[in-house]
Formats: sequence, C-alpha cells, structure tokens
Amino acid sequence: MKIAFEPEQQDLATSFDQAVAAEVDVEALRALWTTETGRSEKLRATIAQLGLTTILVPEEFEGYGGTLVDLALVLERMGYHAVPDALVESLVTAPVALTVAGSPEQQAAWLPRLADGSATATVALRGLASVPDAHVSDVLIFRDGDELKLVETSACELTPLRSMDPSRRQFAVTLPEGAAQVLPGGGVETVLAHEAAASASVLIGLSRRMLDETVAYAKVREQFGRVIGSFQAVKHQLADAVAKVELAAFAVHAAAAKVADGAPDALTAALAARIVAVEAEFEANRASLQLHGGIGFTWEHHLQLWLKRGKALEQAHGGLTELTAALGRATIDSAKATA
Amino acid sequence: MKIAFEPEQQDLATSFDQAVAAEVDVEALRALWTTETGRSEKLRATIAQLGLTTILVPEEFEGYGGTLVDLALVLERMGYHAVPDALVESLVTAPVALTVAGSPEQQAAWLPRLADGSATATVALRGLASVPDAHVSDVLIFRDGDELKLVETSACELTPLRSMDPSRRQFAVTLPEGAAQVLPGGGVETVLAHEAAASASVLIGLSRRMLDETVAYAKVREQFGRVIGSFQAVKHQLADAVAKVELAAFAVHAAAAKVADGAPDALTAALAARIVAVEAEFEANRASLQLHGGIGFTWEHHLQLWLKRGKALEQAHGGLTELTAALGRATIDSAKATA
Amino acid sequence: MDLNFTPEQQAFRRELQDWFAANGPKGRLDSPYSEPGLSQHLEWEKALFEAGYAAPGWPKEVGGMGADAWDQLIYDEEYARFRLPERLNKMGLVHGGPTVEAHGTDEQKQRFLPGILNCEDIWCQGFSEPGAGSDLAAIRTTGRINGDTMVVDGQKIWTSQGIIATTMFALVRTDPAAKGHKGLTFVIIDLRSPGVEIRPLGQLHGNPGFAEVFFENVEVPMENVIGEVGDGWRVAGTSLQLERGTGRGTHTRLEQALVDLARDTGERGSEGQVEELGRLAAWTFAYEQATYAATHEIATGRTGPDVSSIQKMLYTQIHTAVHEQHLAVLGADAEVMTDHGPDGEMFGMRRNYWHGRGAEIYAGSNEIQRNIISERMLGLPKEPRG
Amino acid sequence: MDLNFTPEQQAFRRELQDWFAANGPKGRLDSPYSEPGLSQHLEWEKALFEAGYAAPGWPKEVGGMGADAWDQLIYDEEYARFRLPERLNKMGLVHGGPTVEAHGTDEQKQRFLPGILNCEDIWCQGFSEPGAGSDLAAIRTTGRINGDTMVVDGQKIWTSQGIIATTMFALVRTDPAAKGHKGLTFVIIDLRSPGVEIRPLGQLHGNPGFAEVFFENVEVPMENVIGEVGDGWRVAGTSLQLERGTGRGTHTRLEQALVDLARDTGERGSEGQVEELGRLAAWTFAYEQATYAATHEIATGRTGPDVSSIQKMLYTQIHTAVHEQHLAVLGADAEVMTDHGPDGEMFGMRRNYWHGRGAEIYAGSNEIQRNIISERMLGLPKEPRG
Repeated sequence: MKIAFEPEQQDLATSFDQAVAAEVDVEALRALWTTETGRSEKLRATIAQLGLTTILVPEEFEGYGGTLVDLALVLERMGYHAVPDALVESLVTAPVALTVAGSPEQQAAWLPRLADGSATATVALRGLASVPDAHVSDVLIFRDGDELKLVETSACELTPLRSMDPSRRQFAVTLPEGAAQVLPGGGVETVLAHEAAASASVLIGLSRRMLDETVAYAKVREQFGRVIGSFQAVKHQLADAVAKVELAAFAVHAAAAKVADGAPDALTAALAARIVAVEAEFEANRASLQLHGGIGFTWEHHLQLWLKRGKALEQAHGGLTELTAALGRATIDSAKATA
Repeated sequence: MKIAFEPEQQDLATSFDQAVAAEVDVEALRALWTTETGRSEKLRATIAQLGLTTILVPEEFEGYGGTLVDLALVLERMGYHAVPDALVESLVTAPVALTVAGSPEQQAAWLPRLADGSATATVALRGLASVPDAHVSDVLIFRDGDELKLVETSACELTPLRSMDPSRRQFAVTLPEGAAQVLPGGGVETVLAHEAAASASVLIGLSRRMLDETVAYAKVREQFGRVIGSFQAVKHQLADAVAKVELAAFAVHAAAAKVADGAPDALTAALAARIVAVEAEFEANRASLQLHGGIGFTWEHHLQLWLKRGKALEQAHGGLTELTAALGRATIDSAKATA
Repeated sequence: MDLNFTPEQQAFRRELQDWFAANGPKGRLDSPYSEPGLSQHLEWEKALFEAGYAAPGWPKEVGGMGADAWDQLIYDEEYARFRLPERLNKMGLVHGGPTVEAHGTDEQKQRFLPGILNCEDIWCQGFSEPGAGSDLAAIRTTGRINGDTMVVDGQKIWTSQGIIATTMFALVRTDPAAKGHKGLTFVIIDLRSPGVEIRPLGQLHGNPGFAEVFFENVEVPMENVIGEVGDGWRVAGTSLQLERGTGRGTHTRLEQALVDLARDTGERGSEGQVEELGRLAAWTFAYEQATYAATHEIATGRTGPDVSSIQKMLYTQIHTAVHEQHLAVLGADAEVMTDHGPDGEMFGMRRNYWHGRGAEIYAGSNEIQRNIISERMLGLPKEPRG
Repeated sequence: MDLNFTPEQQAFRRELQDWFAANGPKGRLDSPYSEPGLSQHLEWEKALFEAGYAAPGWPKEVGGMGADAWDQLIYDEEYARFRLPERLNKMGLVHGGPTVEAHGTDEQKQRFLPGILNCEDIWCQGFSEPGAGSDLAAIRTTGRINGDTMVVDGQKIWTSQGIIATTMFALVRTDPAAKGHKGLTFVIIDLRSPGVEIRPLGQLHGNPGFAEVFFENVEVPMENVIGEVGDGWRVAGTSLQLERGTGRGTHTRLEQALVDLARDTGERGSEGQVEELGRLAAWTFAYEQATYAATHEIATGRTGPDVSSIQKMLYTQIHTAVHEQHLAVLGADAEVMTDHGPDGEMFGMRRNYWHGRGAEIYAGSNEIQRNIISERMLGLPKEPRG
C-alpha cells in the first residue's frame, strides 16, 4: 500500500494554484457574477494550458491517459478557490463517459477536442431540469434510465435559471425530438462513481477554505477582551469541523484511488466519500458562518462565496438521501454475503 | 387557555416525593436489584395509599375519575427517582384501556381492584416478547392487531429476561390457547396516546435528574485548577441538554392536556411529546455520563440508575423510528388537508 | 390546564380573519427599500393604524387596543397565517416602543409612541458595533453630555431597517471611564439630525436592509434619554429579552415552514425524510407549546424562570433544521430560486433559510444564549474575561 | 496511491488466518478476573508466545517478529476478524512496552520487555487519580527519592486490568515544589511490593476490571525510572499518543459492529434506518482509510501532522453512533441481554455500546482532544488555567 500522492500530482495542484491566482481572487470572482456568461475565458484557457483537460482522455485520443488520482488534488484546490465552472463535469465525468461508453465515432469526434480545450462538455445524471454550464458547453451527456446519451447543446433549448449561488449558471434543458445519441457502452456506474469521488474532492477543498478563513478570523476578532479563538465555545466548534473534514479527506483520497483502479468496491467507496465530504462540508459551512458572526452575514463579506457553493454542492451530485440509501442497501447486501 | 397545573396536582407530586423518599433512596433501589421480585412491597403500598392507582379509574368503579393531567407531574417524579416499577402500564394504560374498551363485566371485574391496589395490571402494545413487571401483575392487557385483549397472568407462561437495567423486570409471555378475552370497545389509539404522553413525562423527570446530578458535580469537581463547570466545553453541553429537556417539557405537559381532553390532535401531540422527550433524554444521558468522566463509568456510582433506565425507556414505549414515521405521515396528511 | 381559547378570544380571531381577508394586500409588496415598495408598506401600515390594528397590545392611551397577551398572540398568529407584510416599524413595535413604555416618563411615551404607530417615525436598533457584536458591553460610541444636549460620536453596524429608519434607540457610552456595561446610556436619536450618515450594507441572501450608521458630533436632546444616564444596560435588557423571547407569530411562521416542507416531502420525499419530518414536527409542536406557556406567564403576571434564552436558541435551531431539510428534500432543485427579486435577492423558503442561519447569530448568538442558560439557570461560574 | 497489499503481505495474512483458525480458542473464554478465566487466557497467551505471535511488531531481540507497520496492521486485522480474546497484557503490549522501548535503557528493555511477552508480568497503567482525570498534570501520588530507592505514596484509580496486574507503569510526582506537568517521573512499580493495596472497582456495564490502587511507603528501585527523573510528562507522552492513536484492529472491530448492524437492519430496519446505516458505513470507511494512511506514515517514517486526536475523537463518536443505531434497530428488544455473564455483566453489542461511551471519556476525554486539535493543529490560544 502507498497512501500518498505522487510528487507530480502534488506539483500539479501547486501549479494550478499559481496559474489561476489572479482569476480566483475574490474580487475577480465577484466581478463574474454580473457578466453575461459568468465565466472567465482566461481561466478556462489556463486550465487547458495546464493540461487538466487532457488528464482523463486516453492517449489514443491525444490525452494524458491518467486517472482520477491525478486530478484529485487539483479538484480540491478548485473547491478551495471557489472556481465557478462545472469542472467535475467537464474534466471528469464527460471524458470518462465517452471513454467507457462512447462509440469509436463518438470518441473520435469529441475526446480530442475535449483534451485540447477546443470543446467543452457538461453532464447531467439526474434529469435535465438543472444542468450546470450548459451555455458554455458544446455537448451534453446525460443519463436516461440505464443509458448515457449525448446531445449537442446547440440543438437544445436552454432556459437560464437563477441559483442561490450567484457564481453558478444552471439551465433547464429541453431536447429536440430525436437529437440525442446513445453512448452504446453502458458505463453509468463508472460515471456515477467518478462523479461522487470528484465532487467529494471539491467539497474537501471548499471546507478547508471555509475553516481556514474562520480560524484566521478567530485569531484576530476580539470580544469580551479576548480573541474569540480563545473561547472553548469557538475552539471546539472548529475542532469538530476540522476533524470531520480531515477524516473525510482520507476517505476521499482512497475513493479516488479505488475509482482509478476500477476496484470492485469503487462505487461504494465513492458513495462513502461523498457522504462524509457532504457531512463535513455541512459542518464547516455551519461553523464558519456562525463563528464569523454578523460580519459574515453581510453581502460585502466574501465568506458567502464558499457558503453558497457548499449548499449548492451538497445537493448537486446526489443528495445524502440518495447516497445513504444506496450505500445502506449495499452494506446490507455485503453483510448478508459474508454471513 | 391555562398552561399550568392546579395546586392539587402539584401537591400530589410533592406528597409523592415525601412519601416515597426512603424507598427511592439510591441504596434502597440498588438493594432491590438482587431481590426475587426486584420490587418493593412498601413502595407499591405507598403508591396505593396516595390514591395514585385510583386516578384514571372512573368514579363509578370506585376511582377518582381523573385524567392524565392529574398524574403527569407524579410520573415526572417517578422518572426523577428512577422508580423501577412499570407504572406507565399499571397506573395509566391499563385503567385507560379497561375504561375505554372494556366490557361492563371486564370493567367491574378489574377496575375497582386496580383502584384499591388489590390487583395490578401490565400492558403490552408491541408484542409479548418483552413485557414489563408481568411477574407482579395479575392481568395483562395487550394489543393484537386493531384489538386490545386481556389475559390473567396466572394462565400464562412467563420467561424472565435480563435487562441492561438491573432494576427492570421483563418477561417473555406465552399465552395458552384461547385464554385471552377481547376488550370489545376498540380504544387502541387512545391507549397509545396515553402511553406516549405518560412515558414522555417519565423521561422528563429522568432527564432532569441526570442533569441535576451533573450540574451539581460540575460545580465541585476540579480539573486544571478550576471547577469543570466553569469551562464552556462543560457549560455549553449542559445548556444544550437543559434547553432540550425544558422545551420538551412544554410539549409533554400540553400533550397530557390534549390526551386528557380527548382532543382531535391528542395522538399526534402525544407522539410529538414522546419524540422530543426521547431526544432530550438522549442528550441528557449522553452529556451526564460524558461530563461525569471516569467516576460516572464505575459500577459504584449511582448515575447508572438513570443512564440505563433512560436507554431502556428510549425504546420501551415505541422507538423514534416508529413514532417519527407516524407523526411524519400525519403531518403530510394534515398539510394536504389544509392545501 | 386548559388549552382552549375562550369564546371571546375566538370571536376576536374571527374578527381579525375577516378584516385581514378583506383588507390585506393581495400578493407580495415590493421591497420597502425601494421607492414604490416603501409607499406600499406605508399604505398598509396606514390601513392597520386606522383600523386600530397597528399594535393591539399597546395601551389605548397611545393608540393601541389594550389587548391582553392572549389577544396579542391571536393577532400575531393570524397576521402570520395570512402571510401579511413584515411590519415596517417592527423594531419600534417590538423592541423600542415597549422599552419606552417600560422605562420612559409619561412625557416620553406621549412624544415617542404615537409616531411608531402611525409610521411618522421608523425605528431601528443601535446596539451592535464593529467591535461589539456578541460583546455588547464593548460599545464605544460615545455620548458626551453638555448641559441639556448629548453629543454622539461613533458607529453602529448591522442595523436592520437602517436605510429607511428615521429614529434609532441606541446604547452609547456616556462615562468613558467606566468599563464594560457600566457607563452606558439608552437614548433615542433622530437620524434626520446633522452629522448622521447612513450607508447601506447588504445581507448575504441578497436582500438589502442592513446599514452602517455613522455619528459625527450629532446633537441629541437629553430629554431623549430613557431611564437614568448610566443605566442603559438595564434599560436595554428589556429590549434584549424581548428580542430573545418568543411571540410575534414566530411559532406560526415555523408551522407554515413545516407545512411547506410536509407538502414537498409528501410529493417527493423518501421514507427516511418522512421520519425526519416527524422529528421536526415534534420540535415545532414543542416550540409552539412553549410560546403558549410563555403567553400564559405574561397574561397571569407570574414570573417563572426566564426561559427566553432556551426559546431563542432552540427556535433558531429548529428553524434552520426545517429549512435544511427542505433543501434536502428538494435535492438538486434546492439551489434554483423559483422566486426571486429583480436584483437576485431571495424570497420565500430560500430567504428564510439564510435568514434563519443569521438568526442563530443575531439577538445574542446562540453561544451567548448557552452562557446565559448555564450561568443564570444552572448557576455555573462565569467565563473569565480577558 | 496504491491500495493493494503486496504478495508477501497477503501471504502473511494467510499464514495468520491458518494459524488462528487452527489454534484460536473455540468459543468465549471465561473472564480473566475469574480463576478459570485467568488460566484460560494465560494458556492462550502462551500459545501465541510460543508461536512467535505475542507481539509481531516488537524487535526480534526481545521476542517479537520485527514486523513492519503493515504486517502489524494485518496481524491486528486478522486477530480482530477471528474475534480472538482481548489480550491479557494489552496495557503492556500497546502502551507500557513501547514506552520502555522508546525511552528505556538497553538494560531496562532486557529486564522488562520479555516479561510482558510471556505474561510473567501483567501490566497496567497508573496515570489517572481521583483528582487527576482529564487533568493529568494534577497528579498527587508522590515518589520520594532516597538514594537508589523511590518511596511511593498515593492512589491511582480507574486502572484497567488493575486487579490482575503485577506491574504498573505510573506517573508520580518526584518534585513536590514543581507545578503541573513539571516534576513528574515515569516509573515502573512492582505491585507485588509491600504497601500496595488493590481494590476492585466495577464498571457500569457490570464487567469487572477496574481497580483502585493504593500505595503506602512502597519502595521502588530507582533503576525502574524510565527516562530522566522529572521528565515523566514527556515520556508518558509516547504512551498517551499511542493510546489516542488508531490501530490495534479498532477499524476491523468497528467494521464488524457495522456488519452486525447491517444484518439486523436488513432484517427489521425501516428505510430511514437503511439510510442511517449508509451514513455510518461511510464514516466507518473513512476511519478505516485514516488507519491505513496512519500506517503508511509509520511505515515510511514520514511525519505528517499528528491526527491521532482527530482519530480518537471521531472513532469513539462513530463507534457510539453505530451502537446507538443498533439499539434503535432492535427497538424494545434492545434492553434485553441475550448474552450475559453469570453476574449480569454484559457481553457482545451491549457491552460494546457502554464500553464505547466510556471510550469518549478515557484516554483523554473528547473535550481534551478538541483542545488539542484546536491548539496544536489550528494554533488557537490555550484555555487559561484557573
């Protein structure tokens, strides 16, 4: 066993931090709220330049041929910086869906373009009522029962929705009759596992940022003649939240490895990872607003960037009810099998 | 509206406290653990002398003709003192079942004897696998589908069970063929409502005792050069538990009144009361052991009297799953009706 | 124990229902922070005032109905049940006015209270400061007394209604040598005075309404001091306890939120979500019954232990839990605002969700409530100050 | 990242499985605190010792196998999976022995370690005192140094294994003038010495095993001091961190508890209970993976941040939650002990439930762990001492 990321994987996360620093400055992110697309071309170009779009594309389609483990730390940083784009979809589930389930023609048509950043894909595994980033995506991959299907967004009607998170761009998508093609290779389970594990990574980063902000604030904010971080009421809430986030991170890293390996328990590990990441994020979210007090509740304070993203992502890639019911049933089945 | 108990009702609780003081001394209660019946004849006689056995028996059967409100505070005190007997059954649900559902013959045969303490009844609404105090009861009333039935315990086979709470005496009851008589008047819902509300009262008393013990300990136990009750880590756990218990008590008192009135929402109020009382007790139980530290974990310390009773009573009169599912469904039905 | 309303109370309820049904605004009013919205709110307040319904619980002498605690509760329940507009002058009606009523002179009552009822004055509360949030005793805004005038300098923050308010009841430090809660004075400041600057401050759910209020050499007549100079902490205590306390229809609004959750749970919830609904229904019932018990206490003038801190803490927690659960039941639809204002401000359940989380902070954060419960109710030692 | 065991590790696991299957006691042994039970446990320990399996992770020189961290983990997993008897000398194997290994002289290692392995000595820990539970620095048991002898007076409490132990590793105060954790010394005391009195103390789940140990003028040779006189706090730190840390098969036992819960949930649980099972399964997985990560850290000698406090706190909370949920699934049957000893002591799930609640207190209560996490990991200020 080796429970550690490779130096290159860590370096990639560091490079990402450095390359996007200006684009993920909180003022820059807020400025995007009122632009038409809500998206930064520069950020998207940087992501492509870093090669992040290539990682889950097989080498034969001009990709890097990597695995989710190669992206896991970068996804954490994306959460940490509250990058607004639907990157779980465009960097992870879309290339994975095409790779595991696409026909040779579909793969040839899309994978090289996804890899070089000349095309972008989004994914919807739970209906088309609220699809992220459809307006900046060329292609939409969606689940229809046990099948994955693909449709070009230019053929669809996109109705913009308003998210509680002003950074998010969601769309109700209406398909024209007969415009969607089936991806013939199945693959729903693999894509679900990638989605859950990747989403969990984003949540870990998001949670760490909320807690970093709050710990820093607790060290300077004074009340009752002491910094508030000296009160057990504050310390212990932070300790509880940090503990959950850090324990969850172990599950998230392991799930990435199992998903990457195609291990038999990849899906249950990914479900587990997302469950603990959501619960950890929930607690980090609660504690960070609570401990910031009134200032954190103002529109002017940046904490809302992570608070609102967190609430959106608690539900966006499968809510706890769906995930816990599935993992609970799997646990019962596995217990029966070992009886 | 009058949200207060009558002076007589409060006096009855005070009289109970005084009359049973010697019998509910913690050493006396522990001494009962190793006696054959585990029950104090003196305590049972005192309860009868105080007239508590008469309260829910109608006047025509030599009872007091009172309501659950008359008993609610006494039931709290029974929890507070960890009285081991199955008094929710013998004082509340048994006379109520006979009153609302018994035939005139059944009522005449049993109610006067229950009132004067010459007979004792127990009740089982969820099967006969674990019936409290069957060994000291003359008659058992149990639920069979939508019906209540009655059987003399002398006709039954009683298999003693061992409870986690050494004060409790539970029995698996086997019925001889054809020995049980139906109580013809239905009444299951009324009895369930009385059970939930009465049980909730006991839990409130139990919780208050655990917290009283813990607050007192926190005021004298020193660690780190301070009494532990001066640490927010301790204060806030106690505040959380006390808050839940005190808010729950409002629900429990209101439920007693609604059950007493036969209000249309009596059953849902009683379910609500027991749900909040169980959750409050759970928290009081958790905090009291945690804050007592190592000393509370010893066999020699008395805290276990309430800790174990609490865990038993969390499940004994319907666990949270059963109660919350029922109340949740009722809430949905009522929301639809008001749409 | 008697959980039934009297025939007279039931009649009063029907009277209100009839009047609200006939006169209540149809649909949602615009934001009171917009020009048209402010007019609409003032119009509704005028209708209430003219019908005598502006503040039923206030004495008749100052324009109320002299209603007792139960009729006030019935009013609050029906007002909430009809989902009528939030009261424009709620800080005056619920906090400032009752404080003047409790601690002011007759002259002050005559001078201040009518303006709250007819909305000639719109009140806001000036307690919080940038350095004095949970720690109100750290207030630094000063009131320098100069004969019959007080000169106020400093800053207040997170001032609800601040951007439309004309009048602030504030705590200011009149004795700079005194520490902590000593040397504070409760005073009413006309915000139309020279030297007052009001800057809008948004709230994280996108809705306006907060303000920062700056004072520079603002002259306030000494006759605006409520209670004694230096006794402001005790005077403000009335307002703080009112703020923590229940009532004002919070239990009804909580029940409405539960009903909304129940409908969605019935339509799309899992069995586990039905169980969670039952749990939340139980705590909502408990809070409702606690409100009735508190009303009984007020109505009978008896004073049991002050459980307002318990009510504040658990109310806000139950409220948040109901709304968190609603987000969970909506799943991926939770983030999508079906109902929002032109500038993206939130309405309905989503606004209430965030507002409820704010409620765990304001009016004494729940951490402060736990201190109060453990110190005042349980007699545990105070936390050492730094 | 590589989550696979090597072929050598898999072979070691199979070797253990074969040996445990062939040699493990069938059925439950009697309590080690009974005469027959103690013999049975000693017999099992002897079998382990003779097969070389007494302490695979210990160096070969002192009777171990010199196994690395992964083989130790595999051993712990299989030991737990076969539900083999709790190790009689666990306080020596997990805490006392490794402390001697880390801080003792070669002579001390030779003198003390073999006796732990062959169970000639049974060790217990002497840290807690009536006035020093969470606050270990308040220890008052004294060690008066007199030439090459230390004279010990005082009392220890909640001493696990105390009633069968022959040997205690203890913290005693050798410098009465020093305050707090200064002036403490780590020393090994032979409990067969004159002046030692051991009184049994029950645990609330009915199981024996605790003791109070009293010392009156007990003479201990100075060569039993581990580390320097006055440096006991630092020496004990090794043991405390080991105690907090994971490993020793706790993750396997947690998984077993989860499997037991899953079986009962499958048979009688509601849909909401299935969801709760899923939630608990997820946290159990996280704890398991944290254990593997910690093993990797030990195996590679790297030292990331010390997360042992996080692991201890959350392990005990997850453990309790799994068992609370099991009680809920069993409903009215939860209180009925299907499996108990002759004196009413609890076995199986119900023992583990209460034991787990105790675990939230011992080895540094979870409140202490939160202090450690917030102060050492987050750099927040220490709580002021009284």
